[in-house]
Amino acid sequence: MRNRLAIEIAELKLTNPTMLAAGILGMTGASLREASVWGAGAVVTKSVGLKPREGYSNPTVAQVDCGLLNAIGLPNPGVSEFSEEIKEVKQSETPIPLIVSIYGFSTSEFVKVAKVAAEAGADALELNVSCPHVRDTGAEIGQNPSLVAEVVEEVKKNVLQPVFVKLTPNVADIVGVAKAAVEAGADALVAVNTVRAMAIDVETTRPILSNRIGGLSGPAIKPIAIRCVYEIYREVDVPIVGCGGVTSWRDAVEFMLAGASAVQIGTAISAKGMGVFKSVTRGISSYLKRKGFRSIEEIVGLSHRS
Amino acid sequence: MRNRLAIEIAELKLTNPTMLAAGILGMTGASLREASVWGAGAVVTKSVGLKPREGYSNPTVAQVDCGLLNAIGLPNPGVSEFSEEIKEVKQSETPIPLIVSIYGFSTSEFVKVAKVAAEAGADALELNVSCPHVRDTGAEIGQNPSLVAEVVEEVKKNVLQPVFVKLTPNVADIVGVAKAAVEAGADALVAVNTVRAMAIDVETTRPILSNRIGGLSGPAIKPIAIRCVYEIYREVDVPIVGCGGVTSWRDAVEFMLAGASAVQIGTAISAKGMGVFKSVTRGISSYLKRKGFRSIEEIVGLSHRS
Amino acid sequence: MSAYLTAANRLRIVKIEDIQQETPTVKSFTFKDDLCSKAKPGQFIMVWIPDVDEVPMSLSGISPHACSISVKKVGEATKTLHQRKIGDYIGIRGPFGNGFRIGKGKVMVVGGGTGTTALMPLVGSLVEENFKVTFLLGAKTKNELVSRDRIQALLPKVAGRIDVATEDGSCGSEGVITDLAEKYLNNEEFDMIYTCGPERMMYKMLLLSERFQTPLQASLERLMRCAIGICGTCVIGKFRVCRDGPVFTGEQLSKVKEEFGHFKRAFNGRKVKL
Amino acid sequence: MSAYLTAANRLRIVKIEDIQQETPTVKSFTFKDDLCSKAKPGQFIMVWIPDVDEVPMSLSGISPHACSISVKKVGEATKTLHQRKIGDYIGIRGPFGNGFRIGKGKVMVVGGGTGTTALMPLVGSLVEENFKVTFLLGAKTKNELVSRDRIQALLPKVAGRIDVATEDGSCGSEGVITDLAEKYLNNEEFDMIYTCGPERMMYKMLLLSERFQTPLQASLERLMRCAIGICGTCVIGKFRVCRDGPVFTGEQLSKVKEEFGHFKRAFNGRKVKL
Ligand SMILES: Cc1cc2nc3c(=O)[nH]c(=O)nc-3n(C[C@H](O)[C@H](O)[C@H](O)COP(=O)(O)OP(=O)(O)OC[C@H]3O[C@@H](n4cnc5c(N)ncnc54)[C@H](O)[C@@H]3O)c2cc1C
Ligand SMILES: Cc1cc2nc3c(=O)[nH]c(=O)nc-3n(C[C@H](O)[C@H](O)[C@H](O)COP(=O)(O)OP(=O)(O)OC[C@H]3O[C@@H](n4cnc5c(N)ncnc54)[C@H](O)[C@@H]3O)c2cc1C
Ligand SMILES: Cc1cc2nc3c(=O)[nH]c(=O)nc-3n(C[C@H](O)[C@H](O)[C@H](O)COP(=O)(O)O)c2cc1C
Ligand SMILES: Cc1cc2nc3c(=O)[nH]c(=O)nc-3n(C[C@H](O)[C@H](O)[C@H](O)COP(=O)(O)O)c2cc1C
Ligand code: FES
Ligand code: FES
Repeated sequence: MRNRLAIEIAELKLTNPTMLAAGILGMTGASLREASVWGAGAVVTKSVGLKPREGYSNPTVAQVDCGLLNAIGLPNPGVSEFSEEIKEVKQSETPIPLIVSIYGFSTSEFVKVAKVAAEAGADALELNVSCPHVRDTGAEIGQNPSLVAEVVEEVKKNVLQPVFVKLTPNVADIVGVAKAAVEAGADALVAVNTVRAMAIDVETTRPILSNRIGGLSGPAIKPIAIRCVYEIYREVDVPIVGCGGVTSWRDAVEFMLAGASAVQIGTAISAKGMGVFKSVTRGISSYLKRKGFRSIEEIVGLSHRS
Repeated sequence: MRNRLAIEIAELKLTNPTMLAAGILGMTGASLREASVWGAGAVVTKSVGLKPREGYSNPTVAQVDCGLLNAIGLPNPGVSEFSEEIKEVKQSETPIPLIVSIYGFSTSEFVKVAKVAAEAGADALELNVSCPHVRDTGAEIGQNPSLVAEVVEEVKKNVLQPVFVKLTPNVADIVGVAKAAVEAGADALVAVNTVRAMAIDVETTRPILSNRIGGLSGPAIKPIAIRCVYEIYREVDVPIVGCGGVTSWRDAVEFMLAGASAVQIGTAISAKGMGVFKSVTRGISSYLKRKGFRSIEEIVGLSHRS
Repeated sequence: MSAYLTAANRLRIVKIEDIQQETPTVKSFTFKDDLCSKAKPGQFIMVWIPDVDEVPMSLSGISPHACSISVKKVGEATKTLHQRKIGDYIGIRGPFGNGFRIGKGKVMVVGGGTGTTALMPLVGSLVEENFKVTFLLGAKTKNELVSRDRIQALLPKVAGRIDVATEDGSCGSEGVITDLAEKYLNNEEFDMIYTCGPERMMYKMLLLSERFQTPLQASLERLMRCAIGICGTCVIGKFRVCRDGPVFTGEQLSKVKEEFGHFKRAFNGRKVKL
Repeated sequence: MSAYLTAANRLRIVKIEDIQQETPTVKSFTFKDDLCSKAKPGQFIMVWIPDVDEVPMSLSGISPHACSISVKKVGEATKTLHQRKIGDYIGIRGPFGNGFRIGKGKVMVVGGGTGTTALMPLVGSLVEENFKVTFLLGAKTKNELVSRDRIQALLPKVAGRIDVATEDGSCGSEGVITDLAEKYLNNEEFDMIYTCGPERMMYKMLLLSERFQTPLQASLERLMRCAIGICGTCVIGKFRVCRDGPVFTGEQLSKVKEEFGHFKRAFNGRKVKL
C-alpha cells in the first residue's frame, strides 16, 4: 500500500512530513539519530559555521506566555569538527534525510561551510539567513533580498545538494525575500525562523536573556508563520516547509493547507516530548483518511482554492 | 499627596498610565466615556478616515492560542460624522485626554482628517500608519520611513495638537521608522500595532477571517512589542506608549522598564473586562510602593541601566 | 499559562444533526456542542458559514445532548444557512452574553416574531422551576407564529397559559402583541416581564413596564463582529450588547432611551433609524 | 488555552531565607517555592543570578516550607552566589529532570564531594520509607565532607550506617570512596546503588554495579542551557541529561559507555575529556 504520508521535497524522500527544526537537539550525531528513531521524517542540524562559536552565556532560554524566547548565539564546534557528527548520522542503519543548517558571516564563508558539510554527507543544506540574535549573519542577510540571492547563488554553484533557505519573519515583505531566494536557485524554503522579541523580569528590572534580545518560538508565532507560508505559496513554485509553533497535527495540517509540504518542529518537544513527531504524523494520517485525501500533496495549499 | 501614577506625555496629562487602545470600543462617544469611567487614563478612538468605510464582512475576529486575530477593515463613519462623537467625549464632566486615531490613503487625506478631528476637540492625534490589513493605508505607509516622515511633517504643519505615531512591528527595522517619525516632528510614538498573521480552519480548509489575513494581538505579541519599545527607547527622545498584550500590571511594568511611559490596552478587555484598567493601575501603584519608587518616570527605561 | 481568553470563543465546527421548518421563513438547526449545552437561556452564539458570513444567533434549544438555533431567512447569510442540509457543517463560537436572570413569582413572557425562539430556553427554565408563566406570542400572521406548539406543550406543567395576537387577526386577537400585554397588565400583577422581538415592540414593553412598575428584561439585537466586547460594533449608549447584554433590565434601558427603540449603529458606526 | 509549556519552566524570583556554610567551599541557600517543595529527590533547578549567569543546581533540601541548594564555589556564577546575603533575591525555574526512582530493600548510597548534597533529599525519602541505608561518603579531605552530620542524624531511624573515606586519610579510611564501596559489595548484597559525584567516580561505580550485578542509579552533570530538552547542550549519547536524566540507570549508562566517564560536550559542542 502507498504511504499517504510520504512526500518528496526538493529530491529528498520523506516517509512523513515532520522534521526536527534547526538548533533543536541537533548538536550531535547521536541526538539527530534519536529524533529519527522517534519518528521524524527528516532532521535538520544545529546551524554550523566555519569556526567554533561558544554562543552566549546563560540565560539563553526564557519562557513567556505561549512560547519560548531564545538567544543561544549559534554555538557550534565549526563545520570541520561537526563533519564527524554528520558522518555518524549517515552511518545509521535506517538513514533519513539529513539537512545541515549552515550560517556564515559572508557569502564566501557560506560557500566554504556548504562545501565541507556537503562533502561530509549532508543530503541537503539549509541556509540560516534568519537568526534574529547574532549580528552580521542571520537576519541582516535574510532581510536583504539581494544579499540572500547572492548567498544562494554562490552556494548553489558550489554544491550539488538541494539548498533550502530559511526565512525570517522579521521583514516588511517576506514574499520579496522568498522570490529573490527562488530566483537565485533555492530548491525549497523554510518559513519561518523565530520572531525578534524579548522579556524583562519586573522584580529585578533586568532583561532575562543575557543577550537581552532573542527569538520567539512556539504557539505564539504560529499565526504569523501560517501567514508567511500562505503569502509565499501564492508567489513561488518551490516546496515550502512550515515552521513555527507546530504542536499538534492540527497545526501541521493548517500549515499544509496554507501551502507547506512539510513542517519542522522545535519548541513543542519541550511540552510534548520526542513523541510529538509520532503524534503529529498519526494525526495527519487520520485526518487524510477521514477526509478522503489520498496524499499530503492533495492538501498542500488547499486553503487557496475555493 | 502627589499621585505616583500621574504622567505627562507630549503635553497630555494622564492621572494614570493606562489608555484604551485604538479600535477597541472607540466607535462612539458613549463607549469612550465608559472606558474613562472604568479608569482609563486616556482614550484613543477607532481609527477614522475621510470617508465612511464599511469594513470587511464577518468573520472579522478569530481567536488563536494566546491571542486574537482581527481584520475589521477600518470601519468608520468618516471624520465629519465622527466629530459628533468627539464632541460628546469632550462634553463629559470629567474629561480625560482624548486621542483621535486617524488614517488616510494619502498624505493630503491624513491632513484633512487631522484638521477636522482637531477642530472637533481632539487633545492629540494618533496617526495609524500601521494597520496590517487594509491596502494602501496603514502598514504600506508605516513600513516606509520617508512616507512616514512626510505624513507626520504635513500633519504637524496643520494642527497644533501633539501628534502620536503608531508603529507597525511588521518591519525589518522599527528603529529606522521611529527615528524618521521623530525627526519629522512626532511628539510621541505608540509601539505597536498588530502583527500580520492568519488562521485556517482545518475542518473546512478555509481561512477563518473573511479578509484571510489579519492582525495578531494579545499576549502572543507581548514579547515582540516589548522588544520594539526597548529598541526604540535606546534611539529616540520622545515618550513611547507601549501596546501589545498588556493584561496585568506586570505586563505594564515590563513595558515601562523597556522604555514606555504609558501603555494601551485592547485585547485584554475581552478576558478581563473593563475592570482591567483599574486592576493594572492598582498593580503598578503597589509595585511602585513596594519597590520604593516615587513615580512612573523612575521606572521608565530602567532595564537599560545596570 | 494564563487561561487567557474564554474557551468559549474558540471556533468549533459542528455537524447539523437535524433541521425543522418552523414557519415558512424560519428553520431550526440542531447540533451538538458541550459548551452550548451549558449555556444560560438568552445567550447567543456566532455562527460561521464559511466563505459567506458569521452572524449572531440566539440559542433556541439548550439541552445536555443537543442545542439548536432558529433562523429567519432575511439576507445572504441566513439564506445560505437555509440551504444547508442535515450532515453539513457550520462553525460556531460562544455562548456569549449574560442571558436572562431567573427571578421569582409570576412572570409574563412576550415574544414577537422570530424573537420568540430566543425565549424558548427561558420558558424551559421557568417551567422547571415552577414559575407561573403567561406567554404572549405575537406575529404578523398565523403562519409566522413561531414555536407556538412547543410553548403550549410546556405550559401545562405550571398551569401556565399562552395568548396570541396577529396583526392580520388570522390567529388570536387582532392587533399588536403589546396591546395584548397592556390588557393583561391592567388586570393582573406580574413580578417580571421578559421580552424578545422587534425593538419598537420591546420599546413599548419598556414603557409599559415603567407604567405598571413591573421589572423588565429585554433581549436586544445589534450588529456584531467580535461578540467578546472589544470591537464596539454592538454598542447602545454605554452598553455592549454582546457582553453587557444581550439581555438588559428596564432600568438599564431607561438610561439609553434616546437610543433604544430609536436608532442603531450600522457596520460603519453611523446611526440608522429603527 | 493549551497548558502549553510546563508551569515549572516559568521564572520565579525568590528571596534567600537562610545561608549555611557547609564546608570551606560549599554554602547552602534556603528559599521558599511551591513547585520546588513538590520536587522529587534528584531533581534540579536553574538558578539565575541577574547580569551574571544561570546555572543548574540540584535541590539539596525539599520540604513543604523551604527548599535549598548547596553550591560549591568553582567559578564566576558560584562565586557571585556565595557573595549573596540573606534577603537577597535569585531567580529560579524548575524543578527539572526525572529524579531518583525509589526501589525496595537494602540500598547503598555513594556520595562524592559536592555530589553528596544532591543525595540528601533521596536519603530523606529512603529513611521515611524505612529502607535500610548504607551511606558511603567520600571527599578529598575531612573539611570537604559535605552533609555528614545531617546524614548521620537521619540514619539511626532505619538502623542505617555511614562510612567515610578521604583521599588524604584525614577522616575515615584513606583512599577513594569506590574502594570502600567495593569492600561493602564484596561482603554484602544490595538491592540498589545510588550515586552522585565526580563522573570518573560514578563510572567506577557503574563497573562495580555490573560486576556485582546490582542495579545502579547515578545522577549526572552536563553543561546546560534550556533545561527542558530542546537545545541539545546536555546530551550524552542519545540521552538528554536535563530531561531523560539527570538520574540514569546502570543499564542506560552501559549504552553510552564510550562517553560516560570519558568526555563531555563544551558549550560549543566540542568533545572535552573528563
Ligand atoms: C444577539 C442576537 C441574537 C440573534 N438571534 C437571532 C435568532 O435567534 N434568529 C434569527 O433569525 N436571527 C437572530 N438574530 C439576527 C441575525 O443575526 C440576523 O438576522 C442575521 O445576521 C442576518 O444576516 P443575513 O446575512 O441573512 O442578512 P443581511 O442581509 O446581511 O442583514 C439583514 C439584517 O440582519 C442584521 N444583521 C446582519 N448581520 C448582522 C450581524 N453580524 N450582527 C447582527 N445583526 C446582523 C442587520 O440588521 C441587517 O440589516 C440575532 C441577532 C443578535 C444580535
Ligand atoms: C543537573 C546538575 C546539578 C548540579 N547540581 C549542583 C549542586 O547541587 N551544587 C553545585 O555546587 N553544583 C552543581 N552543579 C554544577 C554547577 O552547575 C556548576 O558548578 C556551575 O554551573 C558552575 O558555574 P560557575 O560560573 O561558578 O563556574 P564556571 O567557571 O562557569 O564553570 C566551572 C565548571 O562548572 C560547570 N558549568 C558551568 N556552567 C554550567 C552550566 N550552565 N551547566 C552545567 N555546568 C556548568 C562546567 O563544568 C564548568 O567547567 C550541577 C550541575 C548539573 C548539570
Ligand atoms: C533553542 C532554540 C535554538 C534554535 N537554534 C536555531 C538554529 O541554530 N538555527 C536555526 O535556523 N533556527 C534555530 N532555531 C529556530 C527553530 O529552528 C525554529 O525556526 C523556531 O523555533 C520556530 O519553530 P518552533 O515554534 O517549532 O520552535 C532555534 C530555536 C530554539 C527554540
Ligand atoms: C478588534 C480590534 C480592532 C482594532 N482596531 C484598530 C484601529 O482601528 N486602529 C489602530 O491603530 N489599531 C487597531 N487595533 C490594534 C490595537 O489598537 C492594538 O494595537 C493591538 O490590538 C495590540 O494591543 P492589545 O494586544 O492590547 O490588543 C485593533 C485591535 C483589535 C483587536
Ligand atoms: S460585537 Fe464587538 S463589542 Fe460587541
Ligand atoms: S539543557 Fe537543553 S537539552 Fe538539556
